Amino acid sequence: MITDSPRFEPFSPDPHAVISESGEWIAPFDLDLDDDTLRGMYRNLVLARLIDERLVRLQRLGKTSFVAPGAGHEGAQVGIAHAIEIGRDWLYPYYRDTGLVAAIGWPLEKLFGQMLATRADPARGRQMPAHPGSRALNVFTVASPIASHVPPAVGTALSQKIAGKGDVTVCTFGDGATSEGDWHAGVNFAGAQGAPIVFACENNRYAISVDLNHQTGSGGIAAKAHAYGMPGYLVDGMDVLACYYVMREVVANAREGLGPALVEMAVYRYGPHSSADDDSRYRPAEEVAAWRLRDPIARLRRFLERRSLWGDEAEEGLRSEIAGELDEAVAAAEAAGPQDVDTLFEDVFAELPAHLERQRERYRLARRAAGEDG
Amino acid sequence: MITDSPRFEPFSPDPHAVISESGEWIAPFDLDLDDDTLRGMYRNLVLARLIDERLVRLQRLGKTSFVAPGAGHEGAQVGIAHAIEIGRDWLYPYYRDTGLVAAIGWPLEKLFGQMLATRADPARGRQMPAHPGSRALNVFTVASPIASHVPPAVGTALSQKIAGKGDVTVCTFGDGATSEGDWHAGVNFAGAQGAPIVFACENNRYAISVDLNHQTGSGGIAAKAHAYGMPGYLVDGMDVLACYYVMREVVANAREGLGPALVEMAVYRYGPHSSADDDSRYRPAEEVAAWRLRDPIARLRRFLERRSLWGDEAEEGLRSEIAGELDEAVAAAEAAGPQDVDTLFEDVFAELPAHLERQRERYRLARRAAGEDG
Amino acid sequence: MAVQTFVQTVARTLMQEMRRDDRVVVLGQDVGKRGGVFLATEGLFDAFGPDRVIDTPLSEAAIIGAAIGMAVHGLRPVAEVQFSDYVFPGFDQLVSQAAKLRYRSGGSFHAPMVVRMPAGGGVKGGHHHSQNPETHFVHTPGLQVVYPSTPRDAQGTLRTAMRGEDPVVFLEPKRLYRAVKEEVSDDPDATLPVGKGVLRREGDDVVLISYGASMAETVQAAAALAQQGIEADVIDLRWLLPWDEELVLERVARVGRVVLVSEAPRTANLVSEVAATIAEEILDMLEAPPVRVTGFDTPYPYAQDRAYLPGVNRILYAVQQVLEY
Amino acid sequence: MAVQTFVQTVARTLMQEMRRDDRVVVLGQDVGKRGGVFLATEGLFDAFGPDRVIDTPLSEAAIIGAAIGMAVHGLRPVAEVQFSDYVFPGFDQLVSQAAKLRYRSGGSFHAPMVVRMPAGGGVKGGHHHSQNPETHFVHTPGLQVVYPSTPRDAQGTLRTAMRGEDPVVFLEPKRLYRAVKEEVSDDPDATLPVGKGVLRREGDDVVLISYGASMAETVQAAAALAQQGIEADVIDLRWLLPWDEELVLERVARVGRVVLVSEAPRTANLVSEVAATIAEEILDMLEAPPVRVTGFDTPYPYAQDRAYLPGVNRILYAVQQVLEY
Ligand SMILES: Cc1ncc(C[n+]2csc(CCOP(=O)(O)OP(=O)(O)O)c2C)c(N)n1
Ligand SMILES: Cc1ncc(C[n+]2csc(CCOP(=O)(O)OP(=O)(O)O)c2C)c(N)n1
Ligand SMILES: [Mg+2]
Ligand SMILES: [Mg+2]
Repeated sequence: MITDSPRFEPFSPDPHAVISESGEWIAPFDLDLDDDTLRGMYRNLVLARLIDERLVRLQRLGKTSFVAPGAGHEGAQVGIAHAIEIGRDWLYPYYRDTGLVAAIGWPLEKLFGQMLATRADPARGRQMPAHPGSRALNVFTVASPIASHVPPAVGTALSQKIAGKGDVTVCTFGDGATSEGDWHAGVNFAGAQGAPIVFACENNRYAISVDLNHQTGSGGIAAKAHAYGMPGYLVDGMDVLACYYVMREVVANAREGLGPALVEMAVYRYGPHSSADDDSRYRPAEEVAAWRLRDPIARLRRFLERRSLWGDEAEEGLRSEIAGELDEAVAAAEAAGPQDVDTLFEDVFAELPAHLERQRERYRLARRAAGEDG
Repeated sequence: MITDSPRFEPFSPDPHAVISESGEWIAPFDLDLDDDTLRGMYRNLVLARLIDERLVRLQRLGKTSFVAPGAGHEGAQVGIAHAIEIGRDWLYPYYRDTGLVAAIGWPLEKLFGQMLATRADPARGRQMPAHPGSRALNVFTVASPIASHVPPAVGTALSQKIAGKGDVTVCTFGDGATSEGDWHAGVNFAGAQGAPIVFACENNRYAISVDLNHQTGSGGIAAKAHAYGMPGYLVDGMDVLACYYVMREVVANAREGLGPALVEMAVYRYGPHSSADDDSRYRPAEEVAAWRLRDPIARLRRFLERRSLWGDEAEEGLRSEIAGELDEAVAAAEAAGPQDVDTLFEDVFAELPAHLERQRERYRLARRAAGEDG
Repeated sequence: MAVQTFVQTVARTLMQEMRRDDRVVVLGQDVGKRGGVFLATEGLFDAFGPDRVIDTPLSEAAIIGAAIGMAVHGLRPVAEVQFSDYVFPGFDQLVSQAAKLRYRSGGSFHAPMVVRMPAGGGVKGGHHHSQNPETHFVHTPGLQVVYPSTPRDAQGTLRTAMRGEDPVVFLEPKRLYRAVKEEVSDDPDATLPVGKGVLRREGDDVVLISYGASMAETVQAAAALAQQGIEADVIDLRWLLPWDEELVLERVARVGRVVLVSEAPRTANLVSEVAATIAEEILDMLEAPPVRVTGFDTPYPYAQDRAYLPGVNRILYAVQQVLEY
Repeated sequence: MAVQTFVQTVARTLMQEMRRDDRVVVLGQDVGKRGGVFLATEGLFDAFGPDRVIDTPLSEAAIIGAAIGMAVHGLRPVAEVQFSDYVFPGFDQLVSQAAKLRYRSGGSFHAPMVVRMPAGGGVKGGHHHSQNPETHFVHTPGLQVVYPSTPRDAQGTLRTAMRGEDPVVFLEPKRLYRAVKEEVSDDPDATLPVGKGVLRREGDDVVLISYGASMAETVQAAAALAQQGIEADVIDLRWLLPWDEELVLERVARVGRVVLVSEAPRTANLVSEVAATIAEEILDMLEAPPVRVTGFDTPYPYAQDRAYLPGVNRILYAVQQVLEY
């Protein structure tokens, strides 16, 4: 049962967890989620993992140029997705959050359209893969410069505060992002104004090859909340329910006007930083293997199995169902076809200014002169 | 007596002080400074105050274009000056630190030369008043963009660490500076690397008109050290001896390889932000009056008087001595004469490149054509 | 018609627009109680309170970045950067976020916002209170850039900027803040078109092109020339991106001689672009080389504050060169 | 003579200079154990350890700023910004501190340092991994700027930059990192002079001017022209600030026709400056307008990665215009 009083301590030395590695409920409060919700969370975890695997395959086939694998982050991402009001609250995710945008229901055709930069991409193929965004779902389109979305996220939260309707913003990022000046600038402004925003760090202890101890002297991320006068929570990011419950609490607090919070979710990325990376250069295989044993999907499955909510059959059904959805989505995204060359001149401003019109025209002439299409 | 064990607790709720408002020694350790040193500190406090007053007068006379009054900050600045090894350690001060550079013995003729932008300025009149710097004394020339000196200060400290000679860097700034991204970037890097640097904040609770609660949600500055894994100390900045002792301790720690620290000195600026400001627009006169009662000069004087180290006669002598020095320094600075116009093209690069030579030449021709000198 | 200085016009236009549209918010350092260090936001805090006139922490990234997120969410923020020299800690927010948002999101999001900043030298501020950073903005696709030189133009362009759908960098010539008073329009909807410059004076002997603070010296130079019987066409670009290619090419083609004035550093200055465009488009109409009079390629010096500027004498010298060619 | 790719040359030149001068340190994101995301610092960490090859936090302001403070204190830092698109969070350190330090301190302090950054498009990176920010640097007095296009030039200019006394922004054309191998010098002191460009090819019909990544297409265009019997002079500017005005004016005056190529956005591009200078200095020698072929004034698109670039066809089209004029 949810109460108004905080259930989680900020600045705890150990990460908050609500289910054990073996799948037991270990929280000092009662589970208040119905079975369908729990199965829905599980589905989202598996969906995220399978999208990830599909993307890696598409990249190897040369169909997409870049992948930022999310495997190992699903617990954090799905926990966040279930803690917000979709379509009401705002999300400012980062490039590794494919599992998050899938979990809030961003249509898979668009998701793969973005990855393949076809006409199925609502962003018209303008950005690299792994840069989702949705006006309809209030998902601010991901940008590559690390932490550059943090001050804008705070602006949206300030706007929500002014509007006074109790809407909140959730802004996610990695551990490395916390070193950027823009991260500090944004989080500090939120603290000074008591903006309704939750900063959620998916701390996988590496920024590409740079480990956490080269990133900061603070040991962890939650402690940084002290600098801004807000509570900082450390959560076991491999425990999707812990992520969900902590997020639910801080989102509720922000909604009620109690101000921002920083949540550190201890996760791990199983794969390389991206399809362009070779992580064996900087981290031991044993470390990866040890974290894989703590898999968030396996953990929730154990929890569900203990409650007889899941089994091999359900698992098989789910996986083939999702695989079918992915097949369809990829096919639809591909079928949408490539972006038109001339769209490259659009959306710079609300209206096409004369100088861009001239540049477009001249480019057409040059193409024509060279016997190219157009 | 100095011991190796820390004498001051980091993150104390109340500011550290070693002498009371009425001038009593209240520290739990023995004073270990000789009388001359104490009188020297007092002299530096008065020197700082009198320079300040002189500058305000020069500005009103139209002899300088800008003043950033330091009155109320002298305790912090003189405390810092006495805690470092001058000429060995490095200082990265900010524009309000006139009292600091005077206290480490920067020649007054140069100081006023900088203020008046005459040839007595080692920086050749290139910057606004209140931007001191000295190669000989390892004082990195002040720049106007707030906090932009913090990452360079960390670089110097890293270089000192690599050199391994136990030299340290002290970097000062105001409370407002802590909101800048560059401040965070620098302090975080220092924390990650354990660089031998002390960050000293002269917290006067205002950044021009913006008060501390609009600046940050953290209530104070020392707590921000948590974010970087370094100790943060809160000190009564109106107690010069407390500033000195805390600085001495953290400088010694940095020298020994124990890493960086953040020191918050609670001060107040009696005057407006600068000669261009009108502080009555944003703060009550009573607040200013209340802080003036806590004056660091009066406080040390009471302490000295209790020990019979000071009296009216000494005070009069000191003030007229300093006044004479200031007269001389101002006169010498003025006598040095204005900067030559053509120096405007120098010091962009080590050597004058062809394009600047052409620009200089063309400018000479234009001046000649207009019947101007040159 | 009210007679106002430049800075008063900024404050009053902000006041009017905030009354007209409650989505407008103002944010920046000292814009609240203090009314801005130049008083460009004077009176707003008392009129609209802390929700709509926000004193921010000392971080340009926070100011510009928050403005983006506000604009995305439906507000119409006007951010102030205290001096244009201090835009650089917030430059990434302008370049990586504001400028590219509409493009990179395929139009899903856009940021209708204005970033105001006092610019230019001649105020004894040294290089960190005197720079003219417009090149950095005009070279960043996705930003509109305005740099008016008179109260009337400030009124019209600021309104246009605030009512537009794109991020606009609005530069204000601080040394002209209080230099002149002029009548401004009483029409609460008086706007000026995007991308249009204006002829300040007409003449057949030479075209002078400038914008922002340097317009003052350019107009003075034209007056001095008139005394010698030389009639100059004077173009105030006013909007720097898009800039008024049509007006420039038309006038320069007619006259055949042109001097371009800007107080930003010379290399890759906006007037380099204008000169290059003139050479590319109407080479055959030129009777003399397009000569540029600019700030020097040095940081802005304190002691030689005025010497750095393209003053009247340097403009006249260039005109003489162009006429004698 | 060793045959090396561009990126190998960078790594090996760094290695040689670090051996030669123990004041040289390298810092940046992933430059240590990882050897850089492009392997431009491969081997350095093993050879020199964590004191001289420093993996930094994810902050370009920390990287560039710390390099300044190290340089001031006597080291010779080479900082890496992982992509030139990510220089903007550290841009203030470059503009406000590095560029102005010698000037503002009257020569009391200076910062001999190099900031390396892979730049340019054609790698399917979208606008945040493809930009060419050189205009921002050449417009900032106090910075030297280099953008070589071949392994040999990279070797010589990087050494010159590292041994110089000024802050240098060193741009590396990432799409050419592994595109060609060429022989580089074995002379451990092989340097190239500051501010000097180079003629890649000689011809009398038209001068092509470019630099950095676009040199590849420019040289290809020249080859295609040669097949049609048109002989192009090809200038690789290589040093962008100071740029080689002497070489450019001499060759363009001789030929009278010029096409300028740069993949940065068009408005206020470095080639705008070059074109404006040509028009200002040698107008009468021109037989056709100086035509610029540049990146478009849009953010860099992902889907039309190659279309954005000034490719061979666009260069040929411009040459045809200039020749038919
Ligand atoms: C401003 C900026 N600098 C550098 C990069 C290059 N880069 C991309 S991802 C990354 C590491 C990010 O690490 P972290 O924030 O921990 O997120 P993770 O990838 O581990 O989820 C870096 C350095 C960038 N995208 N933006
Ligand atoms: C990057 C930057 N932004 C804005 C300014 C304008 N400015 C000068 S001083 C100041 C306030 C600084 O306050 P604080 O750091 O508390 O120092 P104090 O003046 O109180 O000693 C501001 C906003 C600046 N110099 N640099
Ligand atoms: Mg990480
Ligand atoms: Mg202050």
